[in-house]
Amino acid sequence: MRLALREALLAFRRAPLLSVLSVTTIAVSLFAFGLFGLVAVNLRSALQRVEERVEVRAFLAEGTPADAAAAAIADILVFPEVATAEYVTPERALARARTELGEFEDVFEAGVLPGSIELRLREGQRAPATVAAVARRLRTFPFVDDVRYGAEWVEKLYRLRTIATVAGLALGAAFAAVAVIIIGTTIRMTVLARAREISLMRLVGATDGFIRLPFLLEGLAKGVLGGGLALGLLYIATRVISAQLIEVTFFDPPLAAGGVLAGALLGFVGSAVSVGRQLRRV
Amino acid sequence: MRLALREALLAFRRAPLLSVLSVTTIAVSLFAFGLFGLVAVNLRSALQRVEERVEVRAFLAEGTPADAAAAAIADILVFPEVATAEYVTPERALARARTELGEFEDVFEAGVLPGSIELRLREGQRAPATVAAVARRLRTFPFVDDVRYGAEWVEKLYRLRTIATVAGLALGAAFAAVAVIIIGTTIRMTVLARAREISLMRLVGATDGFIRLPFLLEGLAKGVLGGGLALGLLYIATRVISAQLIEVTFFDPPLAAGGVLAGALLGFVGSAVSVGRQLRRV
Amino acid sequence: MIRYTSVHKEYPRTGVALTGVSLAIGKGEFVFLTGPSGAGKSTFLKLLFFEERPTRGEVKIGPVSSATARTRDVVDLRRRLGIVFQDFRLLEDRTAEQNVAFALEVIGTPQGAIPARVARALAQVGLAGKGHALPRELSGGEQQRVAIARALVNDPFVLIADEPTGNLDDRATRGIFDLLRAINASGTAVIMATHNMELIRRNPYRTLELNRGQLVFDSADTPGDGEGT
Amino acid sequence: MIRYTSVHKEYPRTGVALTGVSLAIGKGEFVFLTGPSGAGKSTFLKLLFFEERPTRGEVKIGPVSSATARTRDVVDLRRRLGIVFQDFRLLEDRTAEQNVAFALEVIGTPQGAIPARVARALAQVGLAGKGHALPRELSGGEQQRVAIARALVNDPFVLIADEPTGNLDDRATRGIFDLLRAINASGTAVIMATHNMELIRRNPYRTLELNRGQLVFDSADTPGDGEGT
Ligand SMILES: Nc1ncnc2c1ncn2[C@@H]1O[C@H](COP(=O)(O)OP(=O)(O)OP(=O)(O)O)[C@@H](O)[C@H]1O
Ligand SMILES: Nc1ncnc2c1ncn2[C@@H]1O[C@H](COP(=O)(O)OP(=O)(O)OP(=O)(O)O)[C@@H](O)[C@H]1O
Ligand SMILES: [Mg+2]
Ligand SMILES: [Mg+2]
Repeated sequence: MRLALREALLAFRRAPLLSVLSVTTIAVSLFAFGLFGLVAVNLRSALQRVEERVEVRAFLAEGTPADAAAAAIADILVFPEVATAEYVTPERALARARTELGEFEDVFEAGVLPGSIELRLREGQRAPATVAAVARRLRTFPFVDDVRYGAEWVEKLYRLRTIATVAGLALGAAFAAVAVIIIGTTIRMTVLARAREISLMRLVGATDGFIRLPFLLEGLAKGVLGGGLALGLLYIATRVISAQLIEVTFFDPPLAAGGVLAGALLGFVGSAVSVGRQLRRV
Repeated sequence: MRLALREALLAFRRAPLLSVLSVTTIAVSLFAFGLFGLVAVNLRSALQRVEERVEVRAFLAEGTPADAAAAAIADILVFPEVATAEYVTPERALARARTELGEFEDVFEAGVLPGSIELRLREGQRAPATVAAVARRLRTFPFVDDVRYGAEWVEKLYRLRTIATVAGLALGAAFAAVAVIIIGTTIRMTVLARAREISLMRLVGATDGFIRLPFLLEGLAKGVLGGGLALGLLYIATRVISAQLIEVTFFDPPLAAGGVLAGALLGFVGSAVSVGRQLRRV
Repeated sequence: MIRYTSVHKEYPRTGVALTGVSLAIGKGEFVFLTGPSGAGKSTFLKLLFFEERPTRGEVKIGPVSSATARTRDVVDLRRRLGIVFQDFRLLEDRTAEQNVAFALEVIGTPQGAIPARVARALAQVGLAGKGHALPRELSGGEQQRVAIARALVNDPFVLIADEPTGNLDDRATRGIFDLLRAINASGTAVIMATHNMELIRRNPYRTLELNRGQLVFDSADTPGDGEGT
Repeated sequence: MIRYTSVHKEYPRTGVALTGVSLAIGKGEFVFLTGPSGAGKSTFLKLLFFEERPTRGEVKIGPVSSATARTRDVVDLRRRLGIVFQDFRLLEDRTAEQNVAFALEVIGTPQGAIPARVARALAQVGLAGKGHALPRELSGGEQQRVAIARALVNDPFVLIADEPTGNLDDRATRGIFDLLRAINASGTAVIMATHNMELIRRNPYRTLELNRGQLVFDSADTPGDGEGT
């Protein structure tokens, strides 16, 4: 075991080019993979934030008394899909419109906005069909004039999310495959570069396990290094992007550790598969 | 020369792993570089489109007659910065507000919107300072009540563009450097893998040029292959993104050809530099 | 202890290298193997340490038979053999010392015991001062002696030497040969392929001669000439 | 034609390999170079084809001097030499034929002329049937003969052979030696390092002996013994 470790370390010294290349390719692959991961993580949280704003607004008939609205809210809060329901008085509606549509503020002097009840739906209850069902039920209240919920917008949001997930998974898988291929290739080259040594080991009585172990350790070490490097690069990338463009979040620690672990696994499994196959040829 | 060509082709057959690795790394490098290129190209055209919409709006005092507005427009069109100027009647303003702010359409029944003159600025005259200067001049017109131009927005736009350009260039340069390093490394490995052959060539009387030529041709061929592969991948990527997410444009043919040429150059120069240095060591 | 039974070896592209070879070699015997270039000497030896397997027939060494040996058996066998390859097979990126130590490390010799044994083996072949040189910094004969030292260092029960003195002068050849004799005297069987007829003439050991893959002479079958089994 | 003047060669890690060697070799001469393992024979020969340069002193071959030679001069010189390396230096991924053809291709021989010359050279060393075998598919002696064929194929004006018969049996050695003599008879100088004292004794050519880097014997300096310059 001590010898295997020394051999694995020697491999770095004896073939620094191959080692640097392996680590670099693992790092680049995981970096690319990680970039998509970051996009996915950030898109997901952004979507979640946007999704939380999916709301249904029931406009009340002019002159609906505040206590009727309050009673309606109590009824609405019983709906299983509804998270919050809030009464917006005509005055607050006007004030809000003014700040939101500043450019046209003069316009609102004269007009009067209707009061409304604003609902937020629970998480997982924001699919287009659910929202439409809630809207239909709201319309049955006698003093509800109209219900608005931006049906199209909700649908678009969902479609975007689906596409992003699928694209992310597909691209991620593709990059992971490339990473595995490159790792396999570099290990194949290491084996070929040491073919003489390996055949000599066999001839002086080394067991297969003894021959394989340094390669596995080497693969593991390269994977950890490559994973760490990729993580570092990703961290720098998020810092730069956060500072210069838009605030993005980094992987949380368990996910980051998982990334390095993935690198280690990639290196180890890539080595194991490739070494087994290559050793048979030497 | 025929021999050198044969040798270069042989190199692919004799060390398929190294060759595939070289081509792949060139392709990956150029692909990454190309991705940023695509982002840059598309960002640039998107910014241009958005920039064209930078407009200055001068609200006219209530009751300003249409012909006074027309006279003002004639004056304004003389400004060197101004591309177009258009009179928006109070009626059109109201109609537009209704379609744009559909949700609040009822509000506008009662109100009256002011008429306005809308200017578009010429390309290259949309920098924040220029826009502010135009606005100042507009305010001197007697019947102009107020001038709006979203100063912050214009500034943000410019900042974004600067950041995108700088980030694109920096990341592009970094990736190009990585590509050159990887190419240099793979060629170094090819030279090392053929060290015996090279030293034997020397001993049987081969000239340096004779020894170098196959490496240069090999580098060139790998560069062209890598460049072509990267271009193909980028094309597929744009197709997929266009079909699934947002419409993006691909490089125009001269730029695409330039990309392959860049790959060829990268392979050739990488080989030339690396071979020269490595051959001295063998 | 070693038995070849109707051994036939055919290589895919170059054809028959050995055919109809049957013989037995006893424990602790010293055997010369000779014959013209391409006769099959190296092939004969490679069958002994299972670098090649016979196309037909059986090679048996100790309890290990070419007909039944599994990987594990071959590994165990090789650990107890010493092999000098005709082309040396030194690792180019390791010093003479490291090349010799390699043979001990691979079979799990305790680290502490290695340096002394390596130094002794190098001294035995007359290379005490060259331990730190890389193969390319050694003369042809010096490389050959490193290969011999590596074969000796694990105290093998059979020493297989393929042309171990081809790059040595007469005096060094005598030195190495005396060493092989001493090793043989301590109970190790030695099987040595050689073109050095002088050596064979002067030393009354059993001699096998191959020609075009056939065993054409075995001094053990010729009473009065050589020691025999 | 060849002149060594007070040649001294010291390697960085192993020390002095040649010292104070001065001698001259004439056009078309046949010279044996002998001496114990590590004496400096290969180093002596490497200086001749400029694989190594002397630490002090001068080696001159034809018009090319180690003191002044530029890369271009060395290239031109090597094209007219034939070299048999002690370790063969065959390319492992090329057949015997391709290895021999390589020497012709490198110096720009017209493609059409190559196959016939390669076939002739392989036939001369007795390997007519082995042209398509890779080095690892050849026996040690066969590999050595491929190396010899490669050295002959370009009709050199000096043939440098470092231990060219170390892996050959007596009959093959005689065959190769006859070939070298025939080549020498046609005007090519031959300088051959060898441990085969029998060969030296039987053939009355000039003999140089090295020991610990020094030229301890030159038959040309001993009237009546050998041919001399
Ligand atoms: N690995 C191999 N693959 C194919 N053919 C081989 C292989 N090894 C040897 N041969 C062929 O088998 C024949 C016998 O080779 P071998 O090496 O056994 O001869 P040898 O007696 O050791 O000769 P030498 O004295 O020249 O070393 C040769 O003709 C050679 O071409
Ligand atoms: N490239 C080198 N670097 C360092 N030392 C070397 C190198 N080549 C040879 N030597 C040393 O120089 C000495 C002479 O070596 P050389 O190869 O000339 O001997 P030789 O006479 O050819 O011996 P042999 O008969 O064993 O081939 C040796 O002790 C060797 O260690
Ligand atoms: Mg042999
Ligand atoms: Mg030598």
